[in-house]
Amino acid sequence: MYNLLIGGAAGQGIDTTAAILEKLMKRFGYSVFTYRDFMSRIRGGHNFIIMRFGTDEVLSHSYDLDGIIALNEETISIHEHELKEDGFILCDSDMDTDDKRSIKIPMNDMAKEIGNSKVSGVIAIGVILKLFGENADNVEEVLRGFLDEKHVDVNVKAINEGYKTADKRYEKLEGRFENWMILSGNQAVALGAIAAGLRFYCAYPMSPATPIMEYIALKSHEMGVVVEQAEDEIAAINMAIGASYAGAKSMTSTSGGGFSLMVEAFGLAGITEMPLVVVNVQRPGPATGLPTRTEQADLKFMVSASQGEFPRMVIAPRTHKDAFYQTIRAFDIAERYQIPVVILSDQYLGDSSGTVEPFDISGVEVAEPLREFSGEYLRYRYTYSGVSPRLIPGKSENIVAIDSDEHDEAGRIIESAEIRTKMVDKRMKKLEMLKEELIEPDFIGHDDFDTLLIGWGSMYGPLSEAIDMLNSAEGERFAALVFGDVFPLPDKVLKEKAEKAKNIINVEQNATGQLAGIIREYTGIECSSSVLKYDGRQITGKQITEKILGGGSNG
Amino acid sequence: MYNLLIGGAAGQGIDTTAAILEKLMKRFGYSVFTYRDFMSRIRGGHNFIIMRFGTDEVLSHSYDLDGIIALNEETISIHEHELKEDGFILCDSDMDTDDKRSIKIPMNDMAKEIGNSKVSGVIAIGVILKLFGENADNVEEVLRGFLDEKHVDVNVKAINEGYKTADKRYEKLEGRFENWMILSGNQAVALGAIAAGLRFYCAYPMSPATPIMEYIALKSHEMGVVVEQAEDEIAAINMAIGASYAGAKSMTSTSGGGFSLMVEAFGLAGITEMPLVVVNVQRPGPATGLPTRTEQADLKFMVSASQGEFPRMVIAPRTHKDAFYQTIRAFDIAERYQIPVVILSDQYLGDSSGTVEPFDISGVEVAEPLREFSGEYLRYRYTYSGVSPRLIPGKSENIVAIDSDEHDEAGRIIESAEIRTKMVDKRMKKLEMLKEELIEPDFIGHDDFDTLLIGWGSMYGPLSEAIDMLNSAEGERFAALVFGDVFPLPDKVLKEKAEKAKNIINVEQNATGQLAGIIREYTGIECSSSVLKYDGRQITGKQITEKILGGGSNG
Amino acid sequence: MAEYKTYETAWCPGCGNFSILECLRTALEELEKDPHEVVVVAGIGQAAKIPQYINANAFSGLHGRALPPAAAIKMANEKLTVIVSTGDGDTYGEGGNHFIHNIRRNIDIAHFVHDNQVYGLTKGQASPTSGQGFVSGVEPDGNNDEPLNPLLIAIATGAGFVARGFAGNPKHLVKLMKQAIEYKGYALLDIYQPCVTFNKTNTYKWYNERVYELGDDYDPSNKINAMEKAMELGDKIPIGVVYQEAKRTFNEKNEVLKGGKVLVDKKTDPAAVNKLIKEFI
Amino acid sequence: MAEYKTYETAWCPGCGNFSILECLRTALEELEKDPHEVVVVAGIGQAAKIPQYINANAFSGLHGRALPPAAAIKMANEKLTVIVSTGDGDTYGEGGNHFIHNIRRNIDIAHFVHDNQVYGLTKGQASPTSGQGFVSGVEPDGNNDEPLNPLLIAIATGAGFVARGFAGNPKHLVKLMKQAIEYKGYALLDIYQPCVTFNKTNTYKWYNERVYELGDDYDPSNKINAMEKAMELGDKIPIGVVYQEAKRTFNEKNEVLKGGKVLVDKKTDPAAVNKLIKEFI
Ligand SMILES: Cc1ncc(C[n+]2csc(CCOP(=O)(O)OP(=O)(O)O)c2C)c(N)n1
Ligand SMILES: Cc1ncc(C[n+]2csc(CCOP(=O)(O)OP(=O)(O)O)c2C)c(N)n1
Ligand code: SF4
Ligand code: SF4
Ligand SMILES: [Mg+2]
Ligand SMILES: [Mg+2]
Repeated sequence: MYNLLIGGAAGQGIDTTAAILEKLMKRFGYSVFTYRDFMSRIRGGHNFIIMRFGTDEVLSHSYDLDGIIALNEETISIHEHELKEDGFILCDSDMDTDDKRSIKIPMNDMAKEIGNSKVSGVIAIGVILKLFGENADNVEEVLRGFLDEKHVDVNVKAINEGYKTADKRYEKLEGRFENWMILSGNQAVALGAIAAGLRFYCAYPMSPATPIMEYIALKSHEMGVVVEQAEDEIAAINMAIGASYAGAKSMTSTSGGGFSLMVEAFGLAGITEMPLVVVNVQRPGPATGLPTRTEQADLKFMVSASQGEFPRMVIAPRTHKDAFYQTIRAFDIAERYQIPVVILSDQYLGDSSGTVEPFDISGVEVAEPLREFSGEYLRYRYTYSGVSPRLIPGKSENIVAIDSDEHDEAGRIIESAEIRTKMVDKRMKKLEMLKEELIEPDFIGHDDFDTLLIGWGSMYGPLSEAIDMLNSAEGERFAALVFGDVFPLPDKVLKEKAEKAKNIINVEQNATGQLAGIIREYTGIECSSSVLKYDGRQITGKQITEKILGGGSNG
Repeated sequence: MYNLLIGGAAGQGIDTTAAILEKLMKRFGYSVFTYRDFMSRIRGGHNFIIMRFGTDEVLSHSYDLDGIIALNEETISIHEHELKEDGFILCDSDMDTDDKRSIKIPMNDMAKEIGNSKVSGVIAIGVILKLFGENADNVEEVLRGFLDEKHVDVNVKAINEGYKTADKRYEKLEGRFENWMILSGNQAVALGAIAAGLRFYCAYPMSPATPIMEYIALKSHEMGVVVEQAEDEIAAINMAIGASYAGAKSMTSTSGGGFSLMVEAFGLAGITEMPLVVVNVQRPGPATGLPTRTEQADLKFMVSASQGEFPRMVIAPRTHKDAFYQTIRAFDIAERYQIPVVILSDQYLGDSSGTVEPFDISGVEVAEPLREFSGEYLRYRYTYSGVSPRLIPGKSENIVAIDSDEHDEAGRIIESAEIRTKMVDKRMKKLEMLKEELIEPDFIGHDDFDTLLIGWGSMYGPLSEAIDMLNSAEGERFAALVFGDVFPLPDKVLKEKAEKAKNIINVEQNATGQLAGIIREYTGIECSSSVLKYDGRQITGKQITEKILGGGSNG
Repeated sequence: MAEYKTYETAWCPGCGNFSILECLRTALEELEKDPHEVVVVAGIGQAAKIPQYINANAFSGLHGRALPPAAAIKMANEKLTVIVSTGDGDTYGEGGNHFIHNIRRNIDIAHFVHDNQVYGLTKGQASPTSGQGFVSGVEPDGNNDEPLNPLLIAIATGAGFVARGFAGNPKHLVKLMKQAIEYKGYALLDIYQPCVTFNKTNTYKWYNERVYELGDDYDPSNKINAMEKAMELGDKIPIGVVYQEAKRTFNEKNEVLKGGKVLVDKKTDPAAVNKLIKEFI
Repeated sequence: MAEYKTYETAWCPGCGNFSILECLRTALEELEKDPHEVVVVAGIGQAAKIPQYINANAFSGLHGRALPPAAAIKMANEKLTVIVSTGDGDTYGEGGNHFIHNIRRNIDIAHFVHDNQVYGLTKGQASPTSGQGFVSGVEPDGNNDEPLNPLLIAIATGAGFVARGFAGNPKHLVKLMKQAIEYKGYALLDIYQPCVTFNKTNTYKWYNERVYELGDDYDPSNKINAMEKAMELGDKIPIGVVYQEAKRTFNEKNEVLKGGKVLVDKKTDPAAVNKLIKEFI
């Protein structure tokens, strides 16, 4: 496995460089994981991406660097200490560094010569290809596949120029990922929604969720999706609910601050029993917090947001693959149970790219509302399961009435204590069936473990690496449970494994151990200690390992 | 103890009738508790109030009626069955009822004669005074104290006319409450805020919280409080935060739906460390729900509202007395810890009136922000307690900078992982000291109990009555813990009592047992069963007793 | 008349809402709309109870949030006739931002604002259209804010159909409602609605003394004139269509919807999804 | 100039915000305001970073929510000079409702909207003032909504000071800022601010070709004229004070505040509280 960092100021083209390089490396057979660490600014500052690639699936980042591609000097001073002894620093010849590991190439001058001062980073790609023993012949074909026609030539040229300047240094590893996909978590969610039959998408821009909107907007014609930028998040969710009422599969996405504004309407979906998918790509709060960074501190908020009580589901995608399939499942569950479903992602998963086996939609089935009904139609008819037949307006002769006030079976406002109780019971009843189809957490590691680590969502990658590292040494054995369905909490496997565990440690990207709290509440199972990080940067497998072996857990 | 129901359509003056009668009964020495059951409409429908009065403190309502004052026929048909066998129905002579218990008096004709067709209810008051052996001589003095001058004469006349028509029927009981106050829970909160030094109040109208605004507005000149009706709840809370920043003690109040809109700014108060008091007078949700009714289903929502993590406090006033003193305490804690504090009331407490010993403000002290500071001023200076010196802008030469982004000690935006961690720690640190001053739940009942009931907030009244009833029979012994401070959860007394308990039953006005969940999460203590009601009507002591003795608890 | 009738109303006797409800039923019937082709969307308030009382598809949403779902319903299925009936507080107070931005969207819906210049359901507080000096339980000194002029703001924001009606003139109101429903685009019809319980200033008498119908000689196509007309709020207040302009609607402009395609009838093609999947390889 | 200077900025080189920041510092210095008497309030966005870069009391609130705290700060302490500096998205998008209603309140604050006709910080989406056809990552077909005309809406809503400035004309801008700060009441100054990174339509060049200063012969006191002037958005676009009218401010009208009383200096009298307590007996 190799690990490269590309760093520079915002606006220096790090993102394009990474996008091209990750695509190429995957085409060369590697599994690639690209971590993005960006500041909340458009120009300047210090941004970097870390790209790890290997012949086994790579699911998380690491700070042990084989190489640094420094688009400015600051990158060297900030990251030098993370570079392995035999690593390299690829930088422009003009840069002022005496680090012996540096490979200086006049990339800026070359870029000017090529006629576009912004392609320095792309020249570096050429150098990298050479260093890692790749053949640059197919580059053009790959670029043609995903770059705008007019940008292909200059980039191909830049890569070729860079390629010439260096010598092979690393062994090319033979990977099997050439025909896998590479995409970001946000794109995976967006694509999942499209695959589920998304028809209406409405949102207000907010980091780090905006790329979901961008991808859907890009494909909106092709896929027949109305994409609307709302005046605010309140409008976004209320529009999504309106579209859902009218029979369009609809979704909105945002980050915590935008979700805060959606809270009231989230409850509207609850009482009106409207299928709705809301994506929250978490970033550190409270309030504006750290806009472009990561955290997992909205879990309890999602579980209890909005006044009153109603069934809901919260799914935290764990990987890029999960992000796609769980989004599809969210649409299906939202429709079958007529409830709001939250996809609780985060900046780490959302902005990073991962390599995934091409999504298979052959088995995908997503429930649809009814378009016909015979007999007396009552939108909120009491049923055994709590789910009532859902007609959409205008497609039958029936009237579909829904109400944010407590209502009777016909959807008309009531004040009766008896009907109120029955309606609450009817709605809550759905949880019984839902609980039967929850997906148990993934179990990773030794069957014969001593210590059980517990995490959720994007912690999957770091935790699986940590389990490998922990178990590679002699001594104590480790395993982990990583929850994707977080609410309602699936508890069968948890109870089983917790029984066997000598210690249970929750590993979360927040300050209070929110999943541990929910587990305590719903199962009585107590974590003995926690590893918590809340500085806006995702913990790595190695950091988890050190914390656990060093006993340095806080909890 | 006596128990009267006054019923009729919205707009028939039930509220005025109740307001006069409760005041008079208290002046005659009774402790009075007035329960209000109103529909969400301005005219028509069926509204009623139940007024209980006795010589011991009355803290809750009951449906065992001694008398019904029926302003329309519907009242009789709906409530007859709740009337004791020896009870009475006071109604107009024209009403079509053959209930033997009815006392028919031509109140409508008499009202017309007096010259105001709306005073039928007030005539009934006269009848009631006579029935209950009161002397009507002082009525005028009492009315003059709280009615508009121009309304006194006609009301006095109406009472006197009514008085003449009946005979004494019940023994006058000698109570000691003549010089106590009678007021609603909402008024008690409003008065508490004023006593705490409220300077700025901003809200958007919402049942059942509006009376808080009405009382403060009424006294705004006299007390020097700016009262502003905001364009929406988002503005209301952001204005309150702005005023707090500028040094004005500020508050906003709403119900759950309005709180939903305040969620983002609630987090703003969290990260900017701004003292803020938010009152949520709960009503049944989700969404619009039952606007004029009661529920306790927003607890978990309050505890986790807004993205990210920050210290907060949630206080649920238990009685009218509590509503006053706890509101004052909320202001003090908000300022001392620089955190948002939620007063979590509900329609039951908010709209009902209770008799309270005159509030004593002699010991009241509420913290104030600083107006001077020497040395380098940093708004968010790291301190041992986590609380930094809070200056207000314009009152010293120092600059006060606050930021909804993560920030450094000076309040300026940062992206550093280290500062982020330190700032989260600094904020969360406050909880340690706060936990030391939490108020433990009230313990009611037998020290040697078998079964422990657990409740919070407005469940205090019904639970104390239930404990009396339950313990009045032979056999099992009962006790109850009623929480006022609900978050952070005070756990000393709880742990102590739970240890002794054979059974623990949570009694809550919601469908999921929210306090029980919080207790499980934070203490591991498990309730063995629950009594849950969520039809918008507060449970009575008798209903609790029946549920518990009948084993009819759900949970 | 029976077709559109449903539940008993919970309004006060004499309330202007009764007339508006009747006019709405009449307008829909005269336009020969089938109840199942019509969706009535509202927020929360007295006015917002309209969907409860009319036999049509009904979306009773949140206070202040009627416009967003209404707009989305029309995007999802443009065959539906979408009507928003809601109060002045709902529309211009809590919902002010959606008011402005849905004008910009120019979605083809008819918006009937029951403008009683007061918050009715919550018992009489000043609304954004209440006059200065309006006294209520929460404004004992009288409202100090300048009343908002919905018509003027709507014109200034670019609305293509801006009208005022009066509950006390049902014949005229039915006509306006029909015009608003038939107008292609966002149509604002602000309707003076006496609240007999809480608004003791703007009574039937008050309105009757002031409102006059705009005559045929009035030209609603001149924006500057229309703005001047919208500012006529003194002794004489015009009712009728104050401004009208033909504009392309949201659905006409939207690439996915234009040409009358009904969004909810579209299906996602698995082959197309597979194509997207391949793009990531 | 040093007095009001603080941190390094995070803006793109060439951004119009630099000029606006300099103008604000100059205006405050020329008005001889002490930094501790000034509060700069902002929401979130590129424009909204202003409070970070100026040595004055700073309230960096939530996206879209700058006006409510600013209004309340002025109510709490009218001795403070309150300035709101925030973006077009912040003000007219997320914050649209507060924009309208704070005009109605007429609180004495100066509102500087850095109108780059784009969402800068979130990387270039259309804002409410973006032109039709504006293309972005989330509007690949181009924005379809009609741009909002802030000046016209402000006048229609009753604002007493409505002006437009241009970051590329700092001398004029400083003058306008000073006028806005000195105006007694809510003063809207919408400032054309080129966003060199994301707005490739409304560039320095584009603005320079169009904007012209309103001359002394222009009379800003006539509302209808002013509305017409505000609609002048074609080849020629006026900058300067488009409308001005003297109005009573919130604090002047408010019973508790009028006469210049400073709310935060008031104390609650225990005797008065005891009187209230007695009223309930
Ligand atoms: C978020 C929220 N805030 C406040 C309320 C309370 N509320 C219900 S209706 C209403 C105002 C009604 O006024 P208007 O819209 O003018 O309707 P009217 O009753 O006058 O017809 C308010 C404030 C609510 N339901 N939801
Ligand atoms: C509730 C919420 N929604 C969305 C965002 C994301 N956001 C931050 S700035 C911004 C728009 C900025 O545009 P504008 O106000 O015009 O400022 P500019 O950056 O152009 O100066 C958005 C959408 C946020 N911070 N909070
Ligand atoms: S309160 Fe006013 S608006 Fe509401 S029903 Fe009564 S008269 Fe009509
Ligand atoms: S993105 Fe635009 S507005 Fe933001 S700093 Fe750069 S040029 Fe200025
Ligand atoms: Mg109204
Ligand atoms: Mg902008």
